[in-house]
Amino acid sequence: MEISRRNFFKFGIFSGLTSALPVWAKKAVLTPKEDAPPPMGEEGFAYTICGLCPAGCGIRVRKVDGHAVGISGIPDHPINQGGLCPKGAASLQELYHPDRLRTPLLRRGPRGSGEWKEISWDEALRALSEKITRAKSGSKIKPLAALTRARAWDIQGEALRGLADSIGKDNFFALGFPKSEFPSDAYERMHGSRRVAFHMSRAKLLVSFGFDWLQSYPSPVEAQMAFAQLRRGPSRDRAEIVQIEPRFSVTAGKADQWVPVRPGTEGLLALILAKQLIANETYDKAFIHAQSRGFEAFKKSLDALSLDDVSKTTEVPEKEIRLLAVKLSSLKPAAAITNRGPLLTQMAVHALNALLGNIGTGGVFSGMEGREGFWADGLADQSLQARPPELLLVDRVDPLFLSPSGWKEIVAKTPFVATVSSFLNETALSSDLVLPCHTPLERGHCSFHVSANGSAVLGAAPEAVAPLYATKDPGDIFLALTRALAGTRVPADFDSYVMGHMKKLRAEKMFHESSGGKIWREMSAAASGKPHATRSGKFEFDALTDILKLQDVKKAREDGGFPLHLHLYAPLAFSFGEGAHLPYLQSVAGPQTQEAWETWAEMHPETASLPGLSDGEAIWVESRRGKIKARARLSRAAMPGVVSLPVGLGHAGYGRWAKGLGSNPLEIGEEGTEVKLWKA
Amino acid sequence: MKDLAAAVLSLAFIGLVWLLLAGYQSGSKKQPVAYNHKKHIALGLECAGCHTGIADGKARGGLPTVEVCAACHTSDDENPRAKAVRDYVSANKPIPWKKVYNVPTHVYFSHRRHVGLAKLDCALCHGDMSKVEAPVTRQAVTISMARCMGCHHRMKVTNDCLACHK
Amino acid sequence: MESLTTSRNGFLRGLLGTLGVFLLSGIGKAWGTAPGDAGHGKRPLKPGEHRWGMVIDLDKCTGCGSCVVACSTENNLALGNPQEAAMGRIIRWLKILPSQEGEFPAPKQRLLPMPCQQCDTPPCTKVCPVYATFRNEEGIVGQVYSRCIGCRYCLNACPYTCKDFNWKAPVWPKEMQASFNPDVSIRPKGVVEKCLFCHHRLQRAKEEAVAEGRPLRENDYQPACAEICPAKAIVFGDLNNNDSDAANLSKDPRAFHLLEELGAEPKVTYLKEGA
Amino acid sequence: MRPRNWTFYVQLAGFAGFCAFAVAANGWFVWRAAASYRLGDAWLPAVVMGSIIGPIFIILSWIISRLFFKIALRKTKSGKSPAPLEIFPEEEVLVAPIFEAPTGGFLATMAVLTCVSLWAIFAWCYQMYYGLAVTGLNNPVFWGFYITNFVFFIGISHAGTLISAILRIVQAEWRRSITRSAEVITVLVLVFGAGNIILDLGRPDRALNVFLAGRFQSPLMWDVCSITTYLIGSTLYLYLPLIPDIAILRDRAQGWRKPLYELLSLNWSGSHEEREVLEKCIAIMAILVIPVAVSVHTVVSYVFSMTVQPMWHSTIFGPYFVVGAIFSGIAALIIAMAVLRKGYGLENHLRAIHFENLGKLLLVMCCLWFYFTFSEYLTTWYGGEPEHMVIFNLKISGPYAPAFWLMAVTCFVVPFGVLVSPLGKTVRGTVIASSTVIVGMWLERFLIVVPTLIRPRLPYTTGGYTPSWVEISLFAGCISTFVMLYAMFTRVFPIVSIWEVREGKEQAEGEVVARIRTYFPS
Repeated sequence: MEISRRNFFKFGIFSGLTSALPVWAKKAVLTPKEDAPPPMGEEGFAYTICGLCPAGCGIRVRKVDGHAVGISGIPDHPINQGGLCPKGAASLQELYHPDRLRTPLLRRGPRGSGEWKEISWDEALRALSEKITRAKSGSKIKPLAALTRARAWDIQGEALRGLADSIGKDNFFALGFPKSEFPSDAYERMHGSRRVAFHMSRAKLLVSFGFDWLQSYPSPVEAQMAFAQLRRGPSRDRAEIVQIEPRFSVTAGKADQWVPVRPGTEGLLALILAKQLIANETYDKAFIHAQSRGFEAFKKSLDALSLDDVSKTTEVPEKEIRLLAVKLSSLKPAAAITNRGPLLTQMAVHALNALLGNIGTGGVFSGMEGREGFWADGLADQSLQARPPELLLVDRVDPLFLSPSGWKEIVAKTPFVATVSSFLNETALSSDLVLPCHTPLERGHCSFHVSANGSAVLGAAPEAVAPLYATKDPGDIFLALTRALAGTRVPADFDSYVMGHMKKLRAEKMFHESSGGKIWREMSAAASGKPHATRSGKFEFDALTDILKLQDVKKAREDGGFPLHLHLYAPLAFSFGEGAHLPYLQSVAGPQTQEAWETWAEMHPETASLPGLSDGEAIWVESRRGKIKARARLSRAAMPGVVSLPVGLGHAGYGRWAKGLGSNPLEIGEEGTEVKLWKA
Repeated sequence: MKDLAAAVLSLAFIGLVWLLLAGYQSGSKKQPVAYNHKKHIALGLECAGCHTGIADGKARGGLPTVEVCAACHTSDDENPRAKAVRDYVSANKPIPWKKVYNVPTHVYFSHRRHVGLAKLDCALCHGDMSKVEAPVTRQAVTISMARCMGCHHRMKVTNDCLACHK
Repeated sequence: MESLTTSRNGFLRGLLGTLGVFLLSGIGKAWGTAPGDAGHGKRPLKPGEHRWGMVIDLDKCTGCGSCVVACSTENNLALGNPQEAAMGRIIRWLKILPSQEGEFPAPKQRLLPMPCQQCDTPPCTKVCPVYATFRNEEGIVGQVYSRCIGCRYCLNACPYTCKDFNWKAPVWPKEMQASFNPDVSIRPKGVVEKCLFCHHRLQRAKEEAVAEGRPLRENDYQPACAEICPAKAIVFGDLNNNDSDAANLSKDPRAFHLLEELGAEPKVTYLKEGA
Repeated sequence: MRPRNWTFYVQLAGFAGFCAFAVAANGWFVWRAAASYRLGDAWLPAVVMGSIIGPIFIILSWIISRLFFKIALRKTKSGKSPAPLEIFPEEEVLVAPIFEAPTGGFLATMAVLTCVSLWAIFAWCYQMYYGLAVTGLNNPVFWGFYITNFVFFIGISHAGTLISAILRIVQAEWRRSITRSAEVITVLVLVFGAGNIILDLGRPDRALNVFLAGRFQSPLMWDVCSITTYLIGSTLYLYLPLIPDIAILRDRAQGWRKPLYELLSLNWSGSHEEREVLEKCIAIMAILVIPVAVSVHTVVSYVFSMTVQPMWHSTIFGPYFVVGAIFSGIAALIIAMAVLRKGYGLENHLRAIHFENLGKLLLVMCCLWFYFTFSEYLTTWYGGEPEHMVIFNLKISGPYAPAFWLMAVTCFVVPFGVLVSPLGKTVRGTVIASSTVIVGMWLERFLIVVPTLIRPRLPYTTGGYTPSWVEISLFAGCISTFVMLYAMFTRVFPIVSIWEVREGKEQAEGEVVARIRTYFPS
């Protein structure tokens, strides 16, 4: 309103002085410039798949004049039914992030110095293919190792696997975030295959062992939808949720019962619960008799465990363990879930599911069709540490951040490291060549995903927004490299490669042609049926029994000057360890601490054992491997003796909002490491 | 001593007056092509003919694109005064019209709602352009909040602040 | 905004009656209608008029924060940085409010999404000296950014502390300005801003309804938070329309309002967690 | 009739201008009431305030018309210029600061004060450019230093009018030499009170929206109106007794002072009729300005008590703030008088008895203030409402405990102790008491504004407030500019009212004796 500015000067208090101000002062000081309004040109929607995590939700991008200005879920898409998780809602910020990489970068100074030379795409690809051919002709058995993000099958992964296969064998690895993955190691040893689907909303009782599934589930939206179904699903009564975890997490807060347990001892608790079920004869005898093997050996191996030993180690009162065993057997169907933690925990929890007998058609666990995804087999860093490759190609994953202990060594020993990434993250910083790739909204999608209601879905969608900079689709990069190395067997460009693959999938009748909206097709074989693919066709306890014999389960922890236990978790905003580079996600990172924007350490006031430590003070958290800085957040609800730190912060790069913010607890240890605190 | 005070006072006064005038939306804009509304309207052209997309709210009250002019001003039209527009048409370069009516960024105004749906006559807000011969340099009728609210009040349409302030 | 029929009668009756009667009735009427709004005091809204309200089911809500991010993207909220976070100056129209009770080993926690409660007698519009904040005819508490003088009285008067203030001009990198939602203006420095129930979406819905010559349907108009909630915990609708989900759920036995005893009559209803 | 020289035209313009302003003000109230009525907003507050403040302006313009017609246009008998008014030898010390050159010390302090003021102006432009982010304010502590200073300065402004008006009505003869120094404090400090509101605004360039779109439902509007009225009223109340003194100065001044004094003295000749008119006007103003002053600080307290925030929303705030205002006002007056006494050697006029009497008033207000504070905190504590108790504990035992107990000491313990003891009779004693009271009262305002905002009702985890350099320099700037303006005033006008003291010496005894006789049965 023009009036107010002019009149202010007319009656202004020190009109003599300010009226002599030059024009710029008037403009700059008082009136923010009203820049020209954005042209309200044509407006429309683009439909695509969200690529920020393996879930594969369907997103609808609102575009005005070619800019993406709004984002929401596709209402009838089977995976997310219109909803989105915070990362999906913030994907516009990744697309228009100011610190995105725009041209290929060749390292100039020493590694990690951050001095780059901007080179053209041809130069970059030519240099890389020369390096690969020279590595191939070299003496080493493993010339190239390709590392990608653990996720469901997608076309870009397929192109990278094609490139890796054309150069050598078993040089294709995946790196995931174990805390946000299903216990696929247990599935493999007990069912013979990883392809096991879990239908959370069918459970009447859900017991989670150390798995903060509301915040770090493999498909975050599915977790939120399933929770709503469990609590207020139509035509069913309210399910009960028990959370067994060292930290009073968001899931523990929403659960009906929180069982605090010492970090790393969830598996032990599962075993003693199994023993109780067997002792009370309340396990599903039909399933054990008909569809399982090695039960008797497993039962005998449990004899060594005693209730009060386990109760002392896990710090869970005996009475509560007994009550939990009764509850497990009374509320049917009960499900026990965990994430991809230690192997013993995974198998113990899954053995519990076998005892509860809800595996198979219609049960809570069932088989799953569709293409095998790219899952980390957990051996990548050991095998590569033993024999580091000539050349390491890293595709959109940040090993130096996610598991610094193993990968720092591998990267150091690898002569040439090339990274495909949209941002300059830790791995890109210490690599020799960085190839900027499209962000998910600029990429074409063709990928398999499993939805909560058990139907597997093929998502196939064109790019939502035209690429902003001279970046390339990761699939394009890998195809170009394969073409340069392995001659002409590969199609001319990436789009025809995608079309070719779609034709092949259609030929294998993998999906119904007609079903699905614009961008997805229902898989023909729904996720159902018995998941057992073992040689005996049955559920096998043997692997678990063998491990039980080896480990002396009851050894108490020795103190050694580090009295406290470290507990790590990934808040939903930084799920899979990614997301710190988006400011809107920083705001929802710690719902309990509200606008943290830094690494906070949750603990009980007595735990701190630092005289006079007050809430909000800066502290050092130190383990045998190093120390990091954090802000103490004292809460009487926290479990004494446990220090909980969020994973996802503490980047050395990754854009202006993540760089130098907070610290990365993965550098000083993992779940259950002993730490001590002192004031900063 | 006295003249110093007088100097300071007069300086302050002049500064004040200049500031008041500087605050005005002064200055007229110079159009690249001397377009004569009167002549074209006399030929029977409608507003929406050149200002395309008004009724369905496409462009924000779009200024005519060069294709619209090209429809009539083809190369074989010799009228000397229309030479300027012919250059643009032949070069197929968009004509850089200077916008005179700028909706402020904090105001929501939809031509579709007013022209497309409410079927209001363009002259209601933009004044009777059929009498304007000279190229447009200033708003024929200055559009102000009071004017919009007055019309809304007369037409018994909502005067809720949120209707226009976004 | 039609003027007040009742207060005019009160005024006329007052004039005709004795000065005493006039003072008593006049003061009662005018001051009575005063608190809370510009427009509609206590009189029932005319049929056909909407009264937008929201129901948040805390038993379904998981505190994931999608609503916070969707609201920020939709309304071009300031990005924020660590310094602002330390000072508590980050502008989020919808915040997740954490509250914990009890101690280890059986604590209780509630994560409550906190938009503006769009009160029917808002304590904030009562105190605005320049008419910048008000309750409009459809029950949404508006905020006009071009008139607000930044005195921040409404921020102090609001018992829910759910309004925000622009302490400095928003800083937007040039690249990110491409993702601005053109329907929502960028607030300048020094003004108060608040959740308007995504009023620009109501404008669009009304325009579509008028273009198609039909009345406004139930979920033509959904704010960004209700649209994106993965657990479908946020239900939005017209409280005047009895068969809308929002109206029914707001009468659910589990329903409660925040700080009900203060008489602000918020239109955001929460459903208690639990059976 | 009077020669039509330039002073006449300027005075005519001044008179016409004020009448126009008075009419415009009434018109404005009607316009705002109509606007509110048309929008269905609360229209009665506008009518109520209009019906109070409108007539006040009419009365003020009537008084100015009396001045203009009865004094400015007084018929001079046949061209004989009136005899120049003389200044008695003992009054030389009063006019010394005006006619003699300023001493080195004075100029030094002026220089220092100017630097502080310029630094404050820089700080304000800095804040205008970068926005309020440069201050310590944040969510949820939206108000802090500026609003505390606003209440503090408005509080001090009660020194003048209330004390000098009451003493004038009560005909306490000892008021004669201190009324003007009190009234000058009021006028000058009011400017900084209202100024702090402008400092606090997020968009000061839109400050005029308050007049263009004023809405009387908001207590801030009540503030704006009552403070403006009080400013105009107390300026006039300062000017009226000043006229005879300016006339005395006019007959001796040279250089730039001569035209100024001629203009302001409304060619006062000291005749009997003129004196009668002036006495009547001053009497009316004295009666008029007291309710306005009381209303100002009540309305300032309404800004807080009208909200529902804990420890703001309480009925005691009205009188509590007025008592606090008078309390800090008297303290400010005592300090100012002590500085003037020392600076200009006015021991003969500002005598120990003045300090003693003001000390007694200060003691009364100190007890009254303690009574109000005690009853407010007792009520809050005894009631024990959770939200209130959170704020209560913040002050009594929380982070604000030191400030709270310092306030208790400086506002009650020290002043009460000093004023009750014989020390309280001396100038030094009352000055010590007053300076602690000033500090204490600033703390009291701070402890009313900030703690309530630190802990909102809902469990937000943010909330903490430390003022930044911008806020502190603007506070220092306000004080330094006030002292500078006050010193400049003493250089242009006599700080002690010459004619009132003279009148007091001549007729006071007779009048007082007559009056005393009426007290007892004849």
